[in-house]
Order: sequence, then C-alpha cells, then structure tokens
Amino acid sequence: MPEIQTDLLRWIVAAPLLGVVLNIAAALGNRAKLARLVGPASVIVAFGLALVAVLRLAAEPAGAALVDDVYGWIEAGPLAVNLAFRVDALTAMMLLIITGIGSLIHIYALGYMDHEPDVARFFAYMNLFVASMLVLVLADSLALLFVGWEGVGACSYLLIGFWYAERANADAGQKAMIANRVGDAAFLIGMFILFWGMNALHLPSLKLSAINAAAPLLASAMPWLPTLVCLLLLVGATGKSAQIPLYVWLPDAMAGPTPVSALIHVATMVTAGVYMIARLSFLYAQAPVAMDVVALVGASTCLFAATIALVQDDLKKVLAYSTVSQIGYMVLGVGVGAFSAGLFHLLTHALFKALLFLAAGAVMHAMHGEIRMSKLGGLGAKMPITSKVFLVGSLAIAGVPGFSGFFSKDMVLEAAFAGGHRVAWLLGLMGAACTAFYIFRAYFLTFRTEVRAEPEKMAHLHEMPPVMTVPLMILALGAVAIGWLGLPGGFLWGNVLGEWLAPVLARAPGHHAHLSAATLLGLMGLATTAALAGIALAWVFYVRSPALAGRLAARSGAAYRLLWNKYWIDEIYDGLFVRSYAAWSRFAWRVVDTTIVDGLVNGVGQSVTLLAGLWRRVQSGDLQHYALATLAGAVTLVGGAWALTAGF
Amino acid sequence: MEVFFSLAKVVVAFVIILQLTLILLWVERKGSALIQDRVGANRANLFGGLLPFNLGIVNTWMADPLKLFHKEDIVPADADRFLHWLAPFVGIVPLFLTFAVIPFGDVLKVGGFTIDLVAAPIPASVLFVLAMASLAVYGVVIGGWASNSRWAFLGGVRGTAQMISYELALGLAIVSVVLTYGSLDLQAIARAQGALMWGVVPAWGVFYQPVALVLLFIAGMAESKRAPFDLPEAESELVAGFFTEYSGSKQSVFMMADFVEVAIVAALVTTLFFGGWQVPWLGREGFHFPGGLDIALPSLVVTLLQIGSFLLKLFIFCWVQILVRWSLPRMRYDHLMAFGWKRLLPIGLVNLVVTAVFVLAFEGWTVR
Amino acid sequence: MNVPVEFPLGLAAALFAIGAFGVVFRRSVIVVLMCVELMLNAVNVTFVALARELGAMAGQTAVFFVITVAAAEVAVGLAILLVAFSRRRTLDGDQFASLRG
Amino acid sequence: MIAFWVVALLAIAGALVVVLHRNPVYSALGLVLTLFQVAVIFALLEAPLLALLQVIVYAGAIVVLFLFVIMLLALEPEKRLAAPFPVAVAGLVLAGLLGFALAAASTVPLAGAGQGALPAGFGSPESLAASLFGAHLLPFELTSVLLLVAVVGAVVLARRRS
Repeated sequence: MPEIQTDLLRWIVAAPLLGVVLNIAAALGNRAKLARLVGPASVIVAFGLALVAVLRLAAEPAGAALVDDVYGWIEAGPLAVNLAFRVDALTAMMLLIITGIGSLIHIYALGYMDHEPDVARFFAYMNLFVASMLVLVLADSLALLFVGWEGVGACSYLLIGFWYAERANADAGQKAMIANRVGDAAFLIGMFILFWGMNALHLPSLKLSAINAAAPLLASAMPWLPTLVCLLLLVGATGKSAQIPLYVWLPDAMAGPTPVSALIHVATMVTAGVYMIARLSFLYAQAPVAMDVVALVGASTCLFAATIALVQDDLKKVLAYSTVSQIGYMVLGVGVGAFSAGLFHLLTHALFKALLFLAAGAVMHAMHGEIRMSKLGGLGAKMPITSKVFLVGSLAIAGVPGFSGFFSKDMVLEAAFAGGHRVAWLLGLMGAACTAFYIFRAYFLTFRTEVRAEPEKMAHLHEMPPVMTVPLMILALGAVAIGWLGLPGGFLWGNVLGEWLAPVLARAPGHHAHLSAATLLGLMGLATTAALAGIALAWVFYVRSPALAGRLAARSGAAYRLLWNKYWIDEIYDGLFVRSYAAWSRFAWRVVDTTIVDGLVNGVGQSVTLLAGLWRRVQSGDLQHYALATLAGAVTLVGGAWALTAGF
Repeated sequence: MEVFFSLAKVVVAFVIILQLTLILLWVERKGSALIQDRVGANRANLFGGLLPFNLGIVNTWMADPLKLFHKEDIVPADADRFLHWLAPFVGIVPLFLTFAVIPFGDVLKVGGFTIDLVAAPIPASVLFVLAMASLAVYGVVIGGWASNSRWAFLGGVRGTAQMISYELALGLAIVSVVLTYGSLDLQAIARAQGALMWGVVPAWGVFYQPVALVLLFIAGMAESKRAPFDLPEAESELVAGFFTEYSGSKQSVFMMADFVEVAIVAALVTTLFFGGWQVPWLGREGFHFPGGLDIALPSLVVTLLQIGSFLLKLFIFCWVQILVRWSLPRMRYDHLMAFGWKRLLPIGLVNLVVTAVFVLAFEGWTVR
Repeated sequence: MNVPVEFPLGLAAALFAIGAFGVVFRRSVIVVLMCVELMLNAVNVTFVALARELGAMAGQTAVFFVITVAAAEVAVGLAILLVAFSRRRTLDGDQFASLRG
Repeated sequence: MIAFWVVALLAIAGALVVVLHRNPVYSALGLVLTLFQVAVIFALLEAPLLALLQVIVYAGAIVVLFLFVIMLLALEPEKRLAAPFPVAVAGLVLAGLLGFALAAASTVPLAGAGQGALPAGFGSPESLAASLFGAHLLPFELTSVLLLVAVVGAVVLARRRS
C-alpha cells in the first residue's frame, strides 16, 4: 500500500489545540467574544484541513494512506512508538464526521450557549475534545489511539459536569468516568497482551497497520491470543460506546449541555469503540469467538435499550437510550463481519441523531429547560423549522425507505442474516420496530397533540435564531442524502462507501454468503413493514386515541414498571458493586489504615525521636568540632588507602 | 649573547617607562597650565635662562625627584610600620612588570641574531597584563589600611572597589580584541595589525573593535584612579586618599605609579587598537606602499622607525589622558559604580558576544 | 629544569595539613575560610603535578574548575559572613553555635 | 631545583602566617604570598596558563575580597586566637598525621607515570581550551550556572533588608 508523507496531518490536530490555548486565555481574561470566535473557527479550520487531506487521499489509488511522522515518542526496550498520524479511507470518513458535524454543532452552540457566562471554558473543553478525537482517529499506533481514547473520556467527564454546581451533573460526570475506567483498564490489559504477543513474534510494534498485518501470524502462533485480546478490547469498547454491560453512564451523561450530548455522546466519542473494532478488523477476523460475542452484545443492546426508550418521559432520555440502541446496530454490524455496514450506520446515525439531539436541544432552550414530554406537546405550530427537521430525523432513524437510516440499518440486518446470525437478526428487527415506535411517540408528544405546557411558557415560545436552525437544516439535508452513498448491491451506483472502505477492512469469514435478490427484497420488505408498523402504532396510541396508552400501561403494570425503571440496572449495579466496594473501603480505612498502617508509621516516628534524642548530643554546633571530626575521617581514609597500597 | 640581548631589552623598556614618567609629569604640569591659562612650572630653566622662553623642565626632571627623595619619611604613630613601608612597592612593581610584555618593535636582525623586541616574550601575555593589573590593587589596599587613618582607609576601600569593578570592563574589552585576532600574545596581536584591509588600510584594532577601544580607554582611566575617576584620592573629600599619610620618597613612588598607569593604558590602547609599533605599510624589509612603490630599508632603520612609531603613539594617548583629566569634573561615587556595573559591563558583554558571533559566522572577517 | 613529582606532592601535603590544622585551630570564621582556600590550593598543586606526570590535560582542567568554584564559594561565604557579622557583631566561630543539638 | 625549594619554603611560610597570625589582614597577605608561590609552581610544572589564572582569580579577586570584607568589618586583631587547648592539640596531631600520610602516599609509584616527553603544547591555552570545550564541556557549562547562582546568592545575602 502506498504511503504518502505529508506534514498536513499534524495541523489538523493543532488547529483545535490552538483553539484550546486561546480559549483558556479567553477564560482567564474573561473575554467571551474571543471565545465565541475562536471556539467554532478552530474546528472549521480543522474541517478545511481535513477536507484537503481527504481530497488528496481520494486522488491516490485505492488503499493509499497519508502519513505524518511527527517525532519519536516512546522508546523503551524493544518498544518504539512514534507520534505519527495516518489517514486512510476509514480515518478519512471519521475525520469528516468529526470536523464536519463538529463544526455545525459548534456553530449551533453559539446560539445555544448565548446566555452562558462561562462560554470560554465550554469552548476550551469542546476544542480539546475535538483535538483528542482527532488524535484517536488519526493515530497510527494503538498507544497513540489510547491517548485520544483517554483524552475524549476526560473531555466527556469535564463537559458532562460542565454545570458542576449541581450535584446531579457532577455525579453523572463521575459515573461516566468510572464506567469508562472499567472499560479502559480492560483496553490497557488487552494492549499489553497484544504487545507481548507481537514481541514474541519479534515484531515489537504497536502500529495499527503492523498489528493488522501480523494478525494471521499471531493467530497461528498463539491461537488464544487474538480472541483474548479482542474480548478485552471489546470490554473497552463497551465502556466507550455504551454497550451492555457498561452502557449505564450514557443516559445520565445527558446532564451536560445539549451540544455536548450531540457531539460527544452521539456523533463521535461513543462511536470510538466501533471505530476501534473496525480499525483492528484484521485482528478481529482472526477471532471468530470474539466476533460472535461482539455481535451478541450489539444485538442485545440494540433491543434492550430500545425497549427502555419506549416508555421514558424525558425527551433527551429517549434519545439517549435510542443512541445506545443504535450503537448496538453498529456493533452488531462489525460483529457479524460486515465492517463497512457498521461504519455506514455510524455515519448515517451521526447525522440523524445529531440532528435529533440538536432539535431536542432547541426545544429545551425554547422551553427554558423543560424536556418532559408530558409537559410539552403542540410545539410544531410555534417552531415549524425545528418540528420539520425533527420529523426528517425521525423518518431517518425509523428506517423509512429513502431516508438514510433505512439503507444503513438494512445493510446491517441483511449482513446479520446472511452471516447466519439469525437470532441477532431477529433481535435487530424487533429493535427496529421499537425504534420506529418510540421515536414517533416522541415526535407526536412533543410537536403534535394538544399543548400541555404552562401558558406563560407558550407565550414566550419562538423559533430559534438562524445560527441554530441553519446547522439543523444542513444536518437534515445530510440525514436524507447520506444514505444514498450505500445503496444495496448493484442498484444504481451501488455501495460507494463500502467500496471506498473495502481496501482497509478485513473480509470476515462467513460474510461471503450471497443472498438472492428475492431474499434481499424480502428482508427489506420485512424491515420496512416493522418500521411502518411502529410508526402506525405510535400514531394510534398518541394521536388518534391518547387514552389507549395509559390503559395499556396500567394493564401491563409489571412489564411497564420494569421498562420505566430501566430494568433496575442502576440499582443492581449499586448493590453489587458500589455498596460492596464501599464496605471494603470502610474495612480498609478502619482496620488496615488506622490500626496497621498508622501504627507502623507512628512507631517509626517514635523510635526515630527516641534515637535522635540520644544522637543530638553529638551535634555541638561548634565549627571546630565538626572540622575535627572531618579531619579524623580524612586521616583514616588516607592512612587506610596508603596502608593498603603499601601492602600492610 | 642571548642573556645580553634580554638584559638590553629590559633596560630599554625600563628606561622608556621611567623617562616617560618624568616627561609626563612635566607635560601634565605645563599642559594643565595651558588649559587653566597659567604659566605652570617655570623655575630652574634649562641652560640657565639662555632660551628665550622658560620651559621649566629641569625642576620636574631633576629638582623635584631629588627634593622628594631627600624629604623626611614620616610614618604615623599608630600605623603598621611594615605594611606602611611595603605598600608603595607592592603598588608599583606589578606596573613595571606589565611593561615587560609590551612589544616596542618587531624583530631586530643583528649579526645573525633575530631579536624579538619585547622585554619578556611570554605566551599569553594578555593574561599577564590582566594579572598584573589585578595585583596593582594591593598597593592601594595595604597603603590605605596600614596608615591607620580615616582618610587613607576610606580612600583604600574606595580604590579597591573601584579597581575591582572596572577590571571587569577592562578584561571584557581586551578579550574582544583577543577574539578578533585569535591570539593571547600581545606581540602576535601587534603583528597581525600589520596586514592590510582591501590592500590599503592597516588592519588596526580601532577599525574592528571601536566599542572595545572606548571601553578599554574608560576602564583603563578608572583603573589608574585619575580624574574623572579619582575618587580614592579625592582631594576635596579625603585629603589625598590612600596615600594621605605618605611623604617623601614613598609618596613619590605612589605618584610615579600614577604616571606608569597612564603609560600602561596608553601602551595597551596603542598595542591593541593602533597597531603597536606598526608603521603603516612598513614591513621587515622596508616600505610597501599600496601603489606598488617599494623602498628597501635595513633592519636597524626599520626597528628605529618602529620604536619611534610606538613612542609617538604612546605619547599621543598619554596626552589624551592628561587632556581628559584636566577637562572633566570628578564623578560621584555611586555614579561611578553604577556606570561601571550597569553601563560598561553590559556593553562589554554585548560587544563580546557580537564579536564571538562575527568570528564564528564570518570566517576570515579579520586578517589573521 | 625538571622537578621530580614527589616534591610538589610533598609541598601539597604540607600545605594541606597546615590548612586543615588552621580550620580546626582558628576561631575566626574568616581565617577558617582562608585555610579552606589553602587546602584547595594544595589540591590544585597535586592536580597540576600529576597532570604533568601523566601527560593528561584533564588535571589542569580540574584546576580550572576548582579555581572557578572557589571564587563562587568565597563570594557566597563572605556574603554569609557579612550577614552573620551584622547579627552577632563578631566572627568568632564559638558564637555561632545556635544549631547545638 | 633551587627555585623550587625557595618557592616551596615561601609558600609554607605564607601558609603558616595565615594560620598563626593574630591579625586577619596579615593572614590574608600570607595567603597572597602562598597563592603567588603556588602560581610559580604551576609555571614550573608546565601550566603557565593556570599560573596566570591563579594570579588573576585568586590573588586579584578572591583575596582582595577577603581584605575588603576584613576592612569593611574593621576586624581587630583577635584576642582569643585559638580553639580550646584539647581541640587545638587534637587538630595538630591529626593534621600532622594527615600530612604525613599524604606525603607518604605520594611516594607510592604511579601507574602510567613518566611516559617520557610531554605532548607538544602541553599546558598552552589551546590545549586547555580543547580539554575544557571538548571532554569537559558539560562541567564547564554547569560551572557557569554555579557562578550565576553564587552571584545571585551573594547579592541576596548581602543586600540590606529594607
């Protein structure tokens, strides 16, 4: 594969980093105007540079990559890691998502954060996040990828707790941090084992391309190693990408400002796990067991989260669980070996879910923080643009034919079916029906049906300024159009994205089964039917006869409570891990620390005091005495040395 | 034979410096008189008044020294007698020694011998000059302390601080020149200045190191403790400073040291910046004028021309110092210190760094 | 003229011993400081003598460093003495025993 | 050899003045005497450059500094010269032993000594510079830092507290 050296890539990362510096300066100098200029501008510059890089890459033959070797970073024993960036087809796609959607969200944030006094700090965090995310996708080694991985985690923590004065927000930030720590520990261990294995093959490298190239060798030399590593990395991915069992932090993460949710917890950071698995697709291809686990995790998360989303009242919570569920599709996609299908869904989801979130943010902004759907309703008349773009996003996520979600979700499900993962396919299909239902439930309850909000709030209600609506409209356009990049096999121009990505992804075993056109059409029909059925059901429940929903909820009390309380997962975790950990900590404090450690420390101190009391008499404070002692020492040394050399 | 030549050179150097001292004394008397519109020394005329004008040179040349050496040598009651006696000689010996390394000509070829015309041809003679300059402090310190007098003591303290402070600027100026010519040997530096820039202008230090010239001149005058830097012996404040309690021959030694220092500064300026003994376009075999005109001369004539040139330059710079002394008022002590540490020293450092950069960046910047 | 190496070494030993004795013997801190200089010079003589004996310039380089460091040491030492004198009005070493244990 | 003996005896005489004279001014002058003789010994031992440096730095700066401080503090000749008698005696004995041991140690033959003629230019400015800026560049640079620290420290210590 040809590699083209260029100095361009470092500047893509440098642009938002410069933004961070300027924003910190702005925060210290209390210059909000500067921050409002620099914050979005630095990301737009990064977008421009990324565009240049991608265009340069596109001009090269398929499979080429741009490489920017900045400097030697770590050298320890056999390990040598360079701080080097690399852009291939996969990274190019991620670059455009991060900087493109990132730019739109930064512009939107100008409007959303217009009353925020601490806007410089906000943009400093946001730019730092963009920089970290860029490092993550540009990294040419697993070690550097991990730097970005931790960087985005830290920024996520900072931004979730942006309004840290409120306890709940700070707690949500900590929850995200701790859940991610569990995953990151597994990730690190996986990386260590991987390097150990590479070193055993005399290939001491953490370069992603080297790992991918060495994957078959690893598998033949140590058959257990790829599976173990892939499972450990998967745990890392479930943390970052909010999959079962570590998904619990993501719904709470919505405590942060909405642009943050849209950028970090929808479009970019949470897809890092999917990206990482795709990045190491050749390694995963050597670990079929791990792949099956990945698929299973994805499929079950997909349905599990979708069911919770069915009954939530908080609009952002619905979208949050929806995100968990949608990432489940992506994981399912990469798990069944259809890496490009998973990435395709990543791309479409980034657009339509960012759109939905920003629209929800607009509602929240307009309603002064009110986001419970039971207090909304009928906003469509006052906020026509927001309402329309939300509808576009809903159609896209529900998978109505012609919209982007249809193509990508269908490609994932089709791959699951073709790969023989029938159970996973079924779970995904059910999830699709649920998705259509909850998203239209949200749409109807928010923008249609009768007004339930207080009159004075409705009186002040108005459409958002262009700085917020224009990004929404651009995203809406993208949410429709982007799906046409991946048409099912042979139709019109075909799967453009898939072909673009193909050279850098592995072809997993089992993905070769070709489906007949009839089967394809049948699957498509099934998916479409599920989507339309969900939409229709939502319409029946919430528009045509609103009483029906309440009655159903009352009738199926236990099931409804189970969903409403999110399967009590938070409570179970609390009992299982938090409380027992607290108990152990108390033991360590009361017994280990107070008694044993303190006793030892105090004992040492007391014995030193005792000895010092004896020795202090030696210290007369008189210069001559010290000089005399030194002299005696010198005589001893010189005399001894002379005696030794003279041979006594 | 070698020993004879060495002795001869020492004698020449010693005669030059001793005679110069006496002549300078007279020049100063007459010069200051000119400046102040007086007659000046006018007793004991040469040739018994046969000349139409009264030069008064005899009393400074002969009568004054004779008188001084016959005066009673008074030592204060509480003085430290040994150190009081020692101080003048400690003060003047290093100064005489300095002159031993100042070259006063190129080489003289006599009957198969090639004589280097410097009294003590040692390598690193520049450092020797600095070493002797730093030793000259002791005369002031010991003299000031041994007299056991307030005036002398204050003069001694002032003199010590002043000389140590200005030694830095002096050293920096000299080091800049050393860098320029790439040698620690005064004779080698003087020889290097015989080259020509663009085939016409002599490669004298004044063209390469004008800043160092100014620094050296100022710092040198401060080292010699003469106006405007005569704080250690400020008459209006300290009677006569560190030699207040001296009289007779010992006082005359201190005075002589003063003039020797003037001569040393002039000699350094001459050697480092004005070609030393160089006569423009005069080589060892004669003149080589830029136009292509060559005049061959015997070695002895060349040497005499060179010694003459050296003495002429030496005298000019002595005269400049006397002019300065009688023109400028005395500085205030804190101004003096601030000037040395906050002006001369930084300028010297910058000049040194710039010189070093030039030497590194433009090889062949100087004629070596 | 070529002095055998034992002679300067013996002189250095004598100087060093005198200096060391002075450090113990004298009360005045400033004289003690001078005695330290004596000892340093004794060491310098050793360095130079052995440098010639071994034909190694490293010995002379070491002397260069010793001279430099001694200058720094004296500057700081005398500054400390000035402060100490302004506190106690004396330089008698016995009077500076406030660190007595 | 005669020159060496003269110089050595003068050096020891100076050192004794330093240690034994009651008047600190004489101590300082004794020190100058010794330092000067050491410089001469340097010159005798093929280190002319160090001899000059010794005079410039030690005699020209360090001892002048001593004298300056002595005069500034107007130190009188000391009434109580020496440490308590037992300490003084112990010091004398130990210093004598040390001197003896050092002198004795200097008679032990050296490995690699006396390898004939010294290299050309030994002790010249060029050779010292080559050693300083070659093998010992790092110590040289560190020394400059040390000097800077010393200057700052001395200024801070000696400055009047206002």
